[in-house]
Amino acid sequence: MELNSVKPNLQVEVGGVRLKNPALAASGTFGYGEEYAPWTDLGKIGGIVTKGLSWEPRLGNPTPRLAETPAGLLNAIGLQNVGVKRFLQTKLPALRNYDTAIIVNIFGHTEAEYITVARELSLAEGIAALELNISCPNVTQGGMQFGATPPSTYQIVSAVRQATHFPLWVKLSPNVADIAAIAEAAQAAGADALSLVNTFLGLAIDIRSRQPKLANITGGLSGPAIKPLALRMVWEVAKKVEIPVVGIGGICCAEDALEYIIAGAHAVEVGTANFIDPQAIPKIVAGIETYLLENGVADIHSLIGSLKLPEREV
Amino acid sequence: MELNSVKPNLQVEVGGVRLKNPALAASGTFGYGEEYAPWTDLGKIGGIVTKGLSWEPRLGNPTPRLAETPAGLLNAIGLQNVGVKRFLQTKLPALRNYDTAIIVNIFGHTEAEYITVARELSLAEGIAALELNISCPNVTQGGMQFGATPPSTYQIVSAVRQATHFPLWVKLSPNVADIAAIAEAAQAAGADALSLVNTFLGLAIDIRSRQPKLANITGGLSGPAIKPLALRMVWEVAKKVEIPVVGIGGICCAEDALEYIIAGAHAVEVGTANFIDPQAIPKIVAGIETYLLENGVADIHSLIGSLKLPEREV
Amino acid sequence: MDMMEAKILSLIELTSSYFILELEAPKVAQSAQAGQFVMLRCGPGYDPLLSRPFSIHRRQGNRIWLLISVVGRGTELISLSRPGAQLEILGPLGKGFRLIEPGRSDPPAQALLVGGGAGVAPLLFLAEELAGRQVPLTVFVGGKTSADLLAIEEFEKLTTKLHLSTEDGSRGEKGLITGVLGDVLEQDTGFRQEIFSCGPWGMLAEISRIAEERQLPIQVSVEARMACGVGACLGCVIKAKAPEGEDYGIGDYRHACVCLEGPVFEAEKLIWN
Amino acid sequence: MDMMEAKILSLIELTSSYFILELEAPKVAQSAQAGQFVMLRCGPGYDPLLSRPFSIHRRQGNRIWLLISVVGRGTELISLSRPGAQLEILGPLGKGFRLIEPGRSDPPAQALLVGGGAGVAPLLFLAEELAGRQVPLTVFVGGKTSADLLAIEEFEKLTTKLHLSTEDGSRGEKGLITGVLGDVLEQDTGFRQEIFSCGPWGMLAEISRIAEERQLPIQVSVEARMACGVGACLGCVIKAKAPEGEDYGIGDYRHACVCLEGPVFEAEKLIWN
Ligand SMILES: Cc1cc2nc3c(=O)[nH]c(=O)nc-3n(C[C@H](O)[C@H](O)[C@H](O)COP(=O)(O)OP(=O)(O)OC[C@H]3O[C@@H](n4cnc5c(N)ncnc54)[C@H](O)[C@@H]3O)c2cc1C
Ligand SMILES: Cc1cc2nc3c(=O)[nH]c(=O)nc-3n(C[C@H](O)[C@H](O)[C@H](O)COP(=O)(O)OP(=O)(O)OC[C@H]3O[C@@H](n4cnc5c(N)ncnc54)[C@H](O)[C@@H]3O)c2cc1C
Ligand SMILES: Cc1cc2nc3c(=O)[nH]c(=O)nc-3n(C[C@H](O)[C@H](O)[C@H](O)COP(=O)(O)O)c2cc1C
Ligand SMILES: Cc1cc2nc3c(=O)[nH]c(=O)nc-3n(C[C@H](O)[C@H](O)[C@H](O)COP(=O)(O)O)c2cc1C
Ligand code: FES
Ligand code: FES
Repeated sequence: MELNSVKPNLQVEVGGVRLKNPALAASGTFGYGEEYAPWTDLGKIGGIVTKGLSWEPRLGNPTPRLAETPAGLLNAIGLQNVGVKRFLQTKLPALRNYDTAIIVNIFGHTEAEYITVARELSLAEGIAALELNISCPNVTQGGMQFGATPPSTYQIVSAVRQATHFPLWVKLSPNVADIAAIAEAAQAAGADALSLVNTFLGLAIDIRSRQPKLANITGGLSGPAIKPLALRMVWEVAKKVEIPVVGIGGICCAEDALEYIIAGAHAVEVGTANFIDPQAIPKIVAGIETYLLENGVADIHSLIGSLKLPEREV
Repeated sequence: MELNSVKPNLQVEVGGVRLKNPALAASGTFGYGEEYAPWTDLGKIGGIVTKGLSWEPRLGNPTPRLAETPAGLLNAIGLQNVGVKRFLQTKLPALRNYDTAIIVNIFGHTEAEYITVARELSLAEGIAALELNISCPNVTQGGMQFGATPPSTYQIVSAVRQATHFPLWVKLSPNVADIAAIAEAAQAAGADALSLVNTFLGLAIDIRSRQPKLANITGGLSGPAIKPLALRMVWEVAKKVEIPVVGIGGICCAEDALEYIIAGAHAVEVGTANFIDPQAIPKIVAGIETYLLENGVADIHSLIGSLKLPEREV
Repeated sequence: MDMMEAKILSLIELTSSYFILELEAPKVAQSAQAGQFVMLRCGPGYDPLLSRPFSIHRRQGNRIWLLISVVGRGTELISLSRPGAQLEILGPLGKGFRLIEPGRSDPPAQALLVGGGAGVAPLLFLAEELAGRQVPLTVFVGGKTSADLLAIEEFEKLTTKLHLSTEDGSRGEKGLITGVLGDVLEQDTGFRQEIFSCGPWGMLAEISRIAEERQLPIQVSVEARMACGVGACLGCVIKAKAPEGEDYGIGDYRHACVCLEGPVFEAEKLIWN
Repeated sequence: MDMMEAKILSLIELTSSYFILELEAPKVAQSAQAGQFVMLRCGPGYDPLLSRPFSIHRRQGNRIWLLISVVGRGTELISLSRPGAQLEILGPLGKGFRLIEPGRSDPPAQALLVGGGAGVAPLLFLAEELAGRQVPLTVFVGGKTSADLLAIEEFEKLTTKLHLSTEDGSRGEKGLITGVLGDVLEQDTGFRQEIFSCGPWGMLAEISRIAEERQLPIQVSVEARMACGVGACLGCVIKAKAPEGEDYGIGDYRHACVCLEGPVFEAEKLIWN
């Protein structure tokens, strides 16, 4: 292994956003950034995707909201958030102090709410992109149905596209049969990038009480358990679309992130792993850099989508 | 906890098959039964579902065929099997020596092949039921497409239904958006029971070679990692159909099996866990019995579908 | 302060279900306040996945002690670790107990510490801090059986006023510790009494009711299932009264993060029903 | 014989990447044959999920020894286990080496054992069995560096004919062990030579080629990724020549389970390209 002593390029551009490195914090797992400021160096993170934001503040679901599963975490937070007003007043200004890209994850119960949120945020400064959550499984009336079919995806993405000048990332649900078809619809509607995936719908039962372990009954599965499934979806989608894909699902270490990049992701978001180690993202960035150095890769772009397929025997 | 000293009833009837207990070995994870005979007491197992059988013997996929993931296993065996003729000559007679229900899992590349397999097996003795695999993700031309939509499911199940007098269990794929719709189609077409789920399509990449870890590129994910997803699907389907559901996915211990039963499964199949402990199934049966005793449940039927839903706050 | 490797210095089984873990964790030890907690990983591998929260039981120099009750897979795995090995730890986290400033009140203040089961964990740290400030202490320790009465010898070093109770009567008074507390409160001590408690939710609710009746200040350390421990996941929330003008709350309550606003709360700020 | 708890009697680090695990496993120890293997769970929890296959390195009384190379998460986790703890084990599994019956052939037979890296693991057990039968032994051990030459002292107790090689020349001859074997085979020993080998695929392929050239009988122990270890999952298959009339095979090869038909095969039955 020849060590190339020149620092490899880790910068990527994802749907109109220049990222200093390809490892971001995933929405809902990093609060509004400030929560992790005492525990990690936010300046080393490629970008922070903030907790899903709706127009009004939301209380979220009753508790319990969390249940651990083998190598996984079921959550049904129910999109508790401070609402756009307080986000702009207190959260965004605090976050702007850090040298990292700020991507604001948004959702609504109706198309009109999505549009209002996008419009209002578009007046603010310091936001690098909006990430449209059309895929959260935990709100009964919200999100889910928008991302369930290609036409409904096309509809909501077009509507928000017209409401904002910010780069628009669209976050897809894995709870579909053909994610590539949804991805193509989002692209056709003007998405600048695709984030995939959100959590997988799951259930856990407490056999003593015979009740679901979550007050919301079902929840979204995240963590290492889902990595092979999410990675397969990123690979399928990256082959089909022109716009960049941001890979999400179970990424805990540099090796995991590199799998996604090799499968075709331009960047990755790290979620549940932050809970296990607040320094997961800086460690991933360092690990990617080491890998590039050790493999003599000068620019991370040479790695994106570089998966070698075996010749099939007949 | 009051101990009821009367032995609780563990017998269930699943789609025309009387099982002495509700824990079966899942197809493809227990060979043709005989492989595990030196390592466990087959007579303690509710039933054995044999390796997926096609008309002709099949060599299966090239290697590597296995990749471990966090709490999961990706496999792409490619349905290697001995073919109907040799199954009837050597495998079935050996298996008949054990006091357990024999369910034969079958698949074909075409509807005609499914029918031929079902017809030929119907002439044999000692088979309790056929399990129709319309969901294997690892054969390019086979299985998958049959179970992908409700109409194609209806079509193949009706066709096989007419080809056999055996009870017909239909095994569903989780790689769909709405598994309950597929389940209803299978029921309408005459299925006697539904087995769910088969494996989830996944991918793993070796970052050193930048190749997929499986020669087949993608594979099917099984093991504890998928349990919350499969359990959610079993719950969704059991609510919708009249015929019994057999729960499959990540079951390793009695607690896991009980979660499925409480969610609505009449029986369960244990797959990957056999690899970790050949005695997993007898232990699960013993654990279910203990749970019933400790909770004063005289008959397992009182447990099936007994999930208590919380009253939702508004 | 960050996720750090803490070396296991000792692991002492108290009974089959409780053990004390001694860790070398200089940063935590030096900055911890009584009532704060740490998140501890159970071992390598992703199953179990999440870190587990534990109150700081004691600290001295560069070392901290945790008092751990074995209730499930995570605590069992931790109980199997090998002294000398490293465990990953994050902390100190959360808001600890507001301490009594001695001599600030008239009549002088007295601290009543009430713990149930492993709930005594943060109370020993608290008792040591208060004793250091010469605050008079009365300590109440309850449990199901005598095997659940923990840290008794340590408390005996700090106060002579120690009340014990067990549900089965195997040690101390038979019954719940809340009953014992009620009886003691009947007597007028001439002190301004302040209650500090940690234990199961039902016990805390009952003590809060007793305190409210007598208008005594009370701080409780509550538990919740946690993922992050730092306020990021919103998994650990509890219902708290919504302060006026606070638009985060909707209706008459809001969701407060136990890990960030707590685990120690003034009981009156929470919704107990 | 079933999945059983095996107690760790000792765990001895040989170098930073190899260690020897001594287990109390009466059933395995008593029925094992040289070349057979066991499946060993890495620890509690489901990550890593699968058991790992290891050849039986030695056995005595109720004990077995495994020689383990730390290459990934599973072997690392096993290396961290605590003596006194239990590990779950299944075995003995698979088909071992067909032993030489001394005195049955003329000229008399001589065994050539060729191991690379951790591939010597099953060869020590085999050497002890053959030595017990008075079969003359020549042993070849190769590795990348001197740190990869394992079990040398044990082999020295069984034979004076020990050939070593390292790729970096740090001990024994510089080069591959296959080269040394070739040289030795040039000399006529007057014995009927039979080869037994275990190591990386490339090494086995080369030795099989050498043996075929000279028409020497050769048995190899091969590796494959395994899930069940008993022939049920069909994950560990290898390409083998299809025997005539065998309808399981299609075309000119069939898939043989390494765990059930192997891990020891006669090299000529496998497809090497
Ligand atoms: C701030 C804080 C401080 C704590 N301090 C201590 C301490 O000092 N000593 C101590 O022994 N324990 C303490 N706990 C509780 C401890 O964190 C849990 O007992 C532990 O996480 C259980 O892990 P497990 O894997 O063994 O159990 P699991 O297998 O995760 O669960 C076992 C059972 O306990 C329930 N459970 C698990 N965690 C919680 C929880 N946080 N709240 C309610 N129910 C739960 C589960 O539903 C399940 O029924 C504290 C908890 C919090 C939030
Ligand atoms: C019959 C048999 C006997 C064996 N005997 C021994 C022995 O006595 N001593 C010993 O040290 N090892 C032995 N091995 C190999 C040993 O099983 C593997 O090294 C071990 O499973 C690796 O586990 P891990 O979790 O550390 O590595 P992983 O993290 O699973 O993998 C690390 C790397 O090794 C590769 N790898 C893992 N397992 C295999 C495999 N079976 N074949 C090829 N590549 C693999 C992976 O692709 C990866 O690149 C034997 C294998 C077999 C099949
Ligand atoms: C506690 C929690 C809260 C989440 N909240 C949101 C959210 O508000 N909006 C969103 O788009 N995704 C949300 N997610 C999904 C994550 O952003 C991410 O897509 C998912 O967790 C998979 O990544 P991981 O396996 O790395 O965690 C949440 C996930 C978790 C675990
Ligand atoms: C190695 C392997 C081979 C399998 N082969 C088959 C098969 O031939 N037919 C089938 O219907 N399912 C097959 N399956 C799927 C299992 O029967 C089961 O549905 C799946 O593994 C989920 O259960 P588990 O998590 O308990 O393993 C196979 C699974 C594995 C792991
Ligand atoms: S544990 Fe994550 S917010 Fe409290
Ligand atoms: S390891 Fe399962 S068949 Fe060989």
